[in-house]
Amino acid sequence: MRYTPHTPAEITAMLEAIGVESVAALVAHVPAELRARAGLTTLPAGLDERAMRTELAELAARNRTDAVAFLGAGAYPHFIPAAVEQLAGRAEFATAYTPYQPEVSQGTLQASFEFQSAIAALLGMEVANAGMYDGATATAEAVLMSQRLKPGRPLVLVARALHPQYREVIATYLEGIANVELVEVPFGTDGATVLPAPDLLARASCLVLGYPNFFGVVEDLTRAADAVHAEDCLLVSATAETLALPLLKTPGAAGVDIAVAEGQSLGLSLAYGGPGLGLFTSRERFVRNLPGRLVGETVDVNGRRGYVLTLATREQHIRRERATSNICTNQGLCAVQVVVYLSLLGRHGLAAVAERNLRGAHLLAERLRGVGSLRFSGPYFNEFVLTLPDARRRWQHALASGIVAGLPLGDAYPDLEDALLVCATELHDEAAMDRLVAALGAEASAPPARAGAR
Amino acid sequence: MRYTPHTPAEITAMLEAIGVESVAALVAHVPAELRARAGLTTLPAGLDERAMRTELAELAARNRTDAVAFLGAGAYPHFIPAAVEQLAGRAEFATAYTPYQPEVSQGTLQASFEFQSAIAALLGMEVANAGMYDGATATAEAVLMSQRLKPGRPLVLVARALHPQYREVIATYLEGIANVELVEVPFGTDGATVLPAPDLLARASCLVLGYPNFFGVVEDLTRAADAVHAEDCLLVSATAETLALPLLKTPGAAGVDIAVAEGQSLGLSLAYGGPGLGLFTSRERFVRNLPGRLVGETVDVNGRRGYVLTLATREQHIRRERATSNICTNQGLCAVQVVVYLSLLGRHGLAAVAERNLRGAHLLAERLRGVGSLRFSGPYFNEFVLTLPDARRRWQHALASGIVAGLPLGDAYPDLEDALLVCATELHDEAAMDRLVAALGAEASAPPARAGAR
Amino acid sequence: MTAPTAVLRAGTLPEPLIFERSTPGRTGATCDPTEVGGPAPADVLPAALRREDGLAGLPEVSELDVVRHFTRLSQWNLSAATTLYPLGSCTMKYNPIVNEAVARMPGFASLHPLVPDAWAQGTLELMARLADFLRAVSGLPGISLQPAAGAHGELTGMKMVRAYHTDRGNPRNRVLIPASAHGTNPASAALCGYSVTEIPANDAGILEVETVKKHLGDDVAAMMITNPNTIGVFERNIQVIAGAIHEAGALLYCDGANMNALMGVAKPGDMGADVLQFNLHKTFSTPHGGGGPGAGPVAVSELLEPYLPTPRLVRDGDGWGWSEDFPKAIGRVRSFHGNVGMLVRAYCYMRTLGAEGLTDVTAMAILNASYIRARLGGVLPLAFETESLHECVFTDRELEKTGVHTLDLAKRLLDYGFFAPTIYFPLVVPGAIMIEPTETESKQTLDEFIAAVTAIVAEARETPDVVKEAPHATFVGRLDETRAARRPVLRWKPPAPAND
Amino acid sequence: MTAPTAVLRAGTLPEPLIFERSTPGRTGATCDPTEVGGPAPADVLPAALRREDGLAGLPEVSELDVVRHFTRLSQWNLSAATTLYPLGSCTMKYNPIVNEAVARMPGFASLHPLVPDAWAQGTLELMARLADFLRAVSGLPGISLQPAAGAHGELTGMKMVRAYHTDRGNPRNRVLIPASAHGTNPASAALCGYSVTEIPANDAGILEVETVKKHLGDDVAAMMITNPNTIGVFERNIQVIAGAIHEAGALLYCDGANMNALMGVAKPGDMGADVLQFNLHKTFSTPHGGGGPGAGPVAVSELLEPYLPTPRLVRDGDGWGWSEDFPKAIGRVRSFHGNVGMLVRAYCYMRTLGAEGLTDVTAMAILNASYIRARLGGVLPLAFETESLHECVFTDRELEKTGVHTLDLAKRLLDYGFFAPTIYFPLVVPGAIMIEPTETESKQTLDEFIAAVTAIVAEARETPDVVKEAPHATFVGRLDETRAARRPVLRWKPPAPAND
Ligand SMILES: Cc1ncc(COP(=O)(O)O)c(C=O)c1O
Ligand SMILES: Cc1ncc(COP(=O)(O)O)c(C=O)c1O
Repeated sequence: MRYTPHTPAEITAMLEAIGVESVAALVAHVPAELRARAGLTTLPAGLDERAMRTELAELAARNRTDAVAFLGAGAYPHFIPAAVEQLAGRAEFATAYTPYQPEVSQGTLQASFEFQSAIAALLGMEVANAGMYDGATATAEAVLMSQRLKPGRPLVLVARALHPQYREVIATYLEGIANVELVEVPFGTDGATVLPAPDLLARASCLVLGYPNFFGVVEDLTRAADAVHAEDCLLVSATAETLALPLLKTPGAAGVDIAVAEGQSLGLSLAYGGPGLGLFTSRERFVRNLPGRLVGETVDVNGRRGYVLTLATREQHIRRERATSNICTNQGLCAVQVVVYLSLLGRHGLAAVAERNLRGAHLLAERLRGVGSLRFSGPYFNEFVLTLPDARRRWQHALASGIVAGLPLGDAYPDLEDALLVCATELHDEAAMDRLVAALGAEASAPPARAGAR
Repeated sequence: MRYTPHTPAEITAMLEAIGVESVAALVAHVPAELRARAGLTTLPAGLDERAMRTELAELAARNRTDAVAFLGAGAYPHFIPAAVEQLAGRAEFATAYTPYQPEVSQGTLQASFEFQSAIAALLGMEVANAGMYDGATATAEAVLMSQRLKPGRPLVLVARALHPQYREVIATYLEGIANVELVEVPFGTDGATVLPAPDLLARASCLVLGYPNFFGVVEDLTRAADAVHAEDCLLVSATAETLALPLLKTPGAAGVDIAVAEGQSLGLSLAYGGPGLGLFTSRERFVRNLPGRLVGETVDVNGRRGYVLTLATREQHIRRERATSNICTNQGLCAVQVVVYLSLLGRHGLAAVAERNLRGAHLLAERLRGVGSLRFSGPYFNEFVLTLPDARRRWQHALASGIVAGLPLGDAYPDLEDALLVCATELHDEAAMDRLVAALGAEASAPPARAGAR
Repeated sequence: MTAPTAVLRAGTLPEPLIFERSTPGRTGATCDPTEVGGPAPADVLPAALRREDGLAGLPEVSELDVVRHFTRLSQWNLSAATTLYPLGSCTMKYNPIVNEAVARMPGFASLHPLVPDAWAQGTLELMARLADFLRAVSGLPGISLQPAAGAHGELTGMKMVRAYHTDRGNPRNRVLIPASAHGTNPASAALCGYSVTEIPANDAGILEVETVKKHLGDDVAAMMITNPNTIGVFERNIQVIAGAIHEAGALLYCDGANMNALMGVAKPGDMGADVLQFNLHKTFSTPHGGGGPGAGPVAVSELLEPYLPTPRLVRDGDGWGWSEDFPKAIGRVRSFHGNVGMLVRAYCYMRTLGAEGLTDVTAMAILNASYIRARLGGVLPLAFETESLHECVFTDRELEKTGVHTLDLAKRLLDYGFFAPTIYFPLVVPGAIMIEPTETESKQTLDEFIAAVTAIVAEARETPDVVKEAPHATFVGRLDETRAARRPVLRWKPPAPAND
Repeated sequence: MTAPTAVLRAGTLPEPLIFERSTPGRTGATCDPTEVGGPAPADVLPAALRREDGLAGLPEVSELDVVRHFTRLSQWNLSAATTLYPLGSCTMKYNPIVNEAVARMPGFASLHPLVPDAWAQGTLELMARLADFLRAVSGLPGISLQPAAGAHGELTGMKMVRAYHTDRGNPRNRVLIPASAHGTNPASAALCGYSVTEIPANDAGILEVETVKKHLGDDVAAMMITNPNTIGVFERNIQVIAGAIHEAGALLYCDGANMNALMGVAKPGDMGADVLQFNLHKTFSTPHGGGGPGAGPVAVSELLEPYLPTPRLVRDGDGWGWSEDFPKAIGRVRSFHGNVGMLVRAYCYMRTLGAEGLTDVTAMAILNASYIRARLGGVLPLAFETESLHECVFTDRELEKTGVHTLDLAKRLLDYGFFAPTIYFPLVVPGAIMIEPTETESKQTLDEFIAAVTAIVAEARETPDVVKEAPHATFVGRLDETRAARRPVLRWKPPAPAND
């Protein structure tokens, strides 16, 4: 068999050592009715490696990854230098598990410690954990952590301009948690969140803002932090496009209490939305309330520096139903990959790539001016909301010429039915932009039709 | 700069330590006229990684690797399991050099020793070296070695059915070597080489046969060895399709003195013909006459087994103009890749893949029977010569439908103008065969036109 | 310069933190930000929103620095690709290299999750087929591929349990969980607002029907059972227990982390399971990645299908599409559609092995564990004598008498070149040593491992200090975990603080 | 079981030969030979031509066995990806990972060499552009990309020299080669039927015009000069020497292995070179692969263009094609068109760096070597005080007095985690220590290396045995090379002989 090594002679020898007649005898104690029905009858026969690759290549070819998509909205196409996957993918990183034996896991542990350090620096926060599933679950965990830190408060305030999927996940996670009400906070004409009134804040454990928010708009976290802290509430920021942070005031500098983010932009491929990586940071004094794994520095018996999993008493395998989270397997290798990316680009490369994004998106917005208009006046990074008459049909029209002209917002925001969320990164050159402008603009003179295909 | 790490401050500090004012001062002693003309003015400006990949992807796309080619003729398309390149490509193998310091090169050295062992076993020969550039140069070196072993002999006999490129390389290598004449030995109607008369053999240092030969035909090496040895001449076999050997009597068992081969079939990609790998094996008593590197077993100061480069007194860095060859850098990583492939398929997998090749090629020959006929009656492995009227034009016609119907033989063998050398490996399934038959056969009923496009 | 033996130990190269390799101004990969037009950041971002620290605290290194750094670090890990990694309950089997190559094909890796469904038919078809495979293995009809790991699948499953009961008027408030369960079980139940009642097993390590019945009541929402349980023993009363649970109006949650023991042997659906999570990174061989990413799809009975997370994959003409049209759904448990890259790998694995291969996986996993159990049975006492399947659990009950504990034995195994078994879990076994060899290990490797454990037990009697002071031959010696927890140092800090 | 410290040394796992892992009947990857119809081998191959040993002596292992085996082995190497590898004359610079990825793209990697030219235009265009780049760097108009390595390029070049002279009626019979030349130079000349006259340099390590003139004559076919020479010194008389050579009707062969020192500094064409080989695996960063594959393109002056190997790449309409139509050509020096996979990598490298980047490469290579030279100048005596470029050569003249030789210093450097410099080459320097750091090394790394050499020289005085018995910290200790040569064991042999 493909991955099972024993020869018949070895199996016989092993059965003899065990003292049974056959492999079947080893499962004879499983109830016979169960065994009788256990055949994997609906599974196909196996394939050798060549045939399997042929089949998978055929499936891959059914996906259209050749075309130009101006899609962000929580998953961002960025260039990944070849060294990133090559290094993170080394077998010793990829096929180890949670470093329960630190003496033979220093590779994973030091890389995780470096990851925590780099993420804390990137977000300007005091501590970072070793990673969560994704940005959305990290945000939900931040809300749960806020609830632990402010246990009496009956409200959780979430910006309507936060990524809709993040809001949905928060809702799923809060369901069944007694006495918490989720309140949505509206946005203004600049696309930024209108800060809630003090009385609302006073009853809330936290306010959650996107940074940049779903519309690409950069919220003023400093103002928000002042307002929120005045009512002893916590400010949570959630960043989906983490590559914006090299240019933006850090959550830490703005006074955010818990800053979470999606790490996909930092060297992880899109892969149809996963695996990504949840980044989770907070103030140092909250550390014993953090969810997820933490790696800490220590020394060995000879005084040599080394790294271990630490503060595990927060975690499920020790604390069980009183743990800060149920998370066990996290996204370890993605964290290694992210720290490789952050190292390779480094301080200066990150700033350069971020600037390239900002320049390109603003150039595109400029070029689209004849086709539509910017819906919001707030500052943005590499993503913006374009309103144009008959948006849905025009979007369909562009699609027919192989261009995804951003994300139509009408499904998630019925009040933005005429709007597209458009993203341009360093992968979008001017030629691609011209194609988008042409595809959306081609119809600009045609009479707008009602009821475009959805 | 992309791969040079120094910051301006570091450069200043280093110049200070050196005691010069500028980097330019370090080359001031190079004649000024040379420096003045040294600018790389015709080179383009550099590109960042993203732009470079875009350009190279565009170039790669200009190659047609999607279509079906029934091409062998010295380079064979075979399936390479993913583990092969992954393991051989590990940075520690790929970025080391010739293991001059064996204590920190045991990875390369043990793998090379295993390579030598596996190649010797595969060819049934007593010793193998660590590899040559390719099958053609290995063949030329085998001829030179024969000349060293039989110094008086004025002739080198080379089968006309040996790969034409191998013959050309022998000719190039022999040019300027005093008093040696190259004599071509014809083939018979079975496609096998007609053994030269004893008086010719008696004046020759060696007879070189392809195994299988260029027409895919399996020569009878045992008979050849008997005839050759009767005249104290040496028999050299040269195998281009080494994946045939799991099914064929080994050169060693047949009595061959020096057996060389091309290793590309054993896990190396086609890469437009290189890098491949020359395999070089011989009788043990010739070992001090071998060209190329040899790895041998030894022990360290603690009696622990280890491996080193050995018998280096044959080589250019010690023996200089009296070395057995001028080879220095060989194809080390290809040898590692080949031994990974041989290990992964192993005794049984190799036999299975070889059998799959033989079956497929014979099936194809069968299906082509209506379209043309086999030119030669000798046994073959995965390649055969098909004759058909108006071969060149039919081949062009197939090409237009995206099929390379083998290699037209007329250029190399004017007497085989009506013949195609057709190869089918495990990568050619029955659907591909049907396409070939259809493409070549479509015209079978049409009246043959004269003077097809070449 | 430091004495070299401290610098370099037998070929293992030292390496500082990446930050300690930094030089101000040095950079690896970069790009020209002005290669397109467009305004500078300062022209469009108000000063109050701009970053001011110049990214201090991030590395400033060359590409070669990065390559050397992470290549060296990688060599400090033991891993399944380098040695036996017999972590019980974790199923550290061989992770086929080809699956990595497939997952990295641009057709899969570069697909944006929000492209129109018509542009993603390859991935959607793969997901649909994978769901079918998981149906076949679990015997349950409803599948969601969304959860990111086992615990996330548990959370998803228990959210569905809650939704089911809520739908029937009362979410109930208790969940029964065996004492031997993995910590994620109670933690997941608690995250869903349930309190946990711990259920003891009998002396044979098996759940008794009567014990379960005693704790059942109309306040019980579900029981979470791992089968085979964490001592590797098949819960042979599972069907009767399932009946009792259902009779009480509760649901049976099966923790599917141990599916490696069940393919071709028994299906959770047949046992009476209502909901189950898979750990694709265990049973279906996606690499563990030093702690993830994994994938934790859930399978449910018809009863729970309406509650599956949205969006759900539905037929759309000849192809597939996403639908939110399930009013009773618990909603999303994460962004987008799951750890799709891992789903691709798991699909490759299942497709390669097929029905016969997967059945063989289980048979050989059980054979290997049984062989270790038989051969080590005389060396260490088993936690339970009951027949076990894919893993076996020993205790340090006897070993202790030499002063050597489970932890010491684990550390000493590292000297022999093996990763250690899972230790001190399950909690019900004092000094547990939980060994899961998996089916991909050869007899030779098992024999070497058995010889190592045997040698260490002998050492414990003869030279116990050698064991208690282990490991001796690893890159670092035993690490001080207490110090790490007492004075947590959780990050490197730039010499000059970055943000104030 | 063996004592663990011998088994596992600081994280480095032991591993037997792959053959010693075999079990009869075990197999890794395989395929179903009957998936197509067609006859069995025995039906079509006569018995006398069939293999009879069942491939005895080849491995019988599982895929996991193979993965663990080669992963472990790889960790026993030091390499440029893990540490400074300052092998003089070998230019062990950083090998960019992205170039590996490009070379493995199916469009390049899966192209058969005999497809019609129209189907290979991407590769042909790349080869044509690479040839242009090499023209720009060398200042010579004719290029062949066929040779597989430096020595193969030398052979090719000298064959052209011979063809040139033969064409003029007399191949001549001597080649002048400096005593400091690499061994491949005389070996290549000899392979072309030439005898070699060794030319000494002056006390400054430089060739004198008069010395060369003394040896020139109408029997001299060529002189082979490495510039900068193997002590890293630029042959400042090169133009005058070239004139003298040409005056004698001979040709100037330039060994281009040291082009890393010349980009933006001087072009061989301007020096008077008629023919030169490049070592792409040195100057242009294709990975050395533990000894190859490399690539050794040749560049020639107009005089030699007619003799370039065939086939040659020629314009064909808008594209490129192969032509054999060069009657004076020396013919082929290998099959197909060269180590094309390596040409792809070299192209990527040159395209990435461009004119400015390649000029910087040379400048920084010289800076790094000069820095080492300056800093170690007080620690070890230089072989020559003459200004040098990209490498520097020391001697063990002083060190010897402590009983420590170059070999010992080299072995001791391994303990400090560095590969050793090239030693005992060039032969003209007693106990040569030839250091080429390359431009990709950081100042930190150079400082660490300088500190290590300094520490070892101090050890040689204080505790010479520590140095003489080195290495101490490597996976194996100093190996017995004499034994290996005296009783050669060149292969593992199956217990039962395979072929008789
Ligand atoms: C029995 C059992 N259940 C659940 C889990 C949790 O799975 P995950 O780590 O994927 O979240 C584990 C993982 O270790 C386990 O062993
Ligand atoms: C100066 C010099 N010339 C020629 C060569 C031979 O090149 P290759 O090893 O590529 O055959 C070398 C290689 O070490 C060299 O250093």
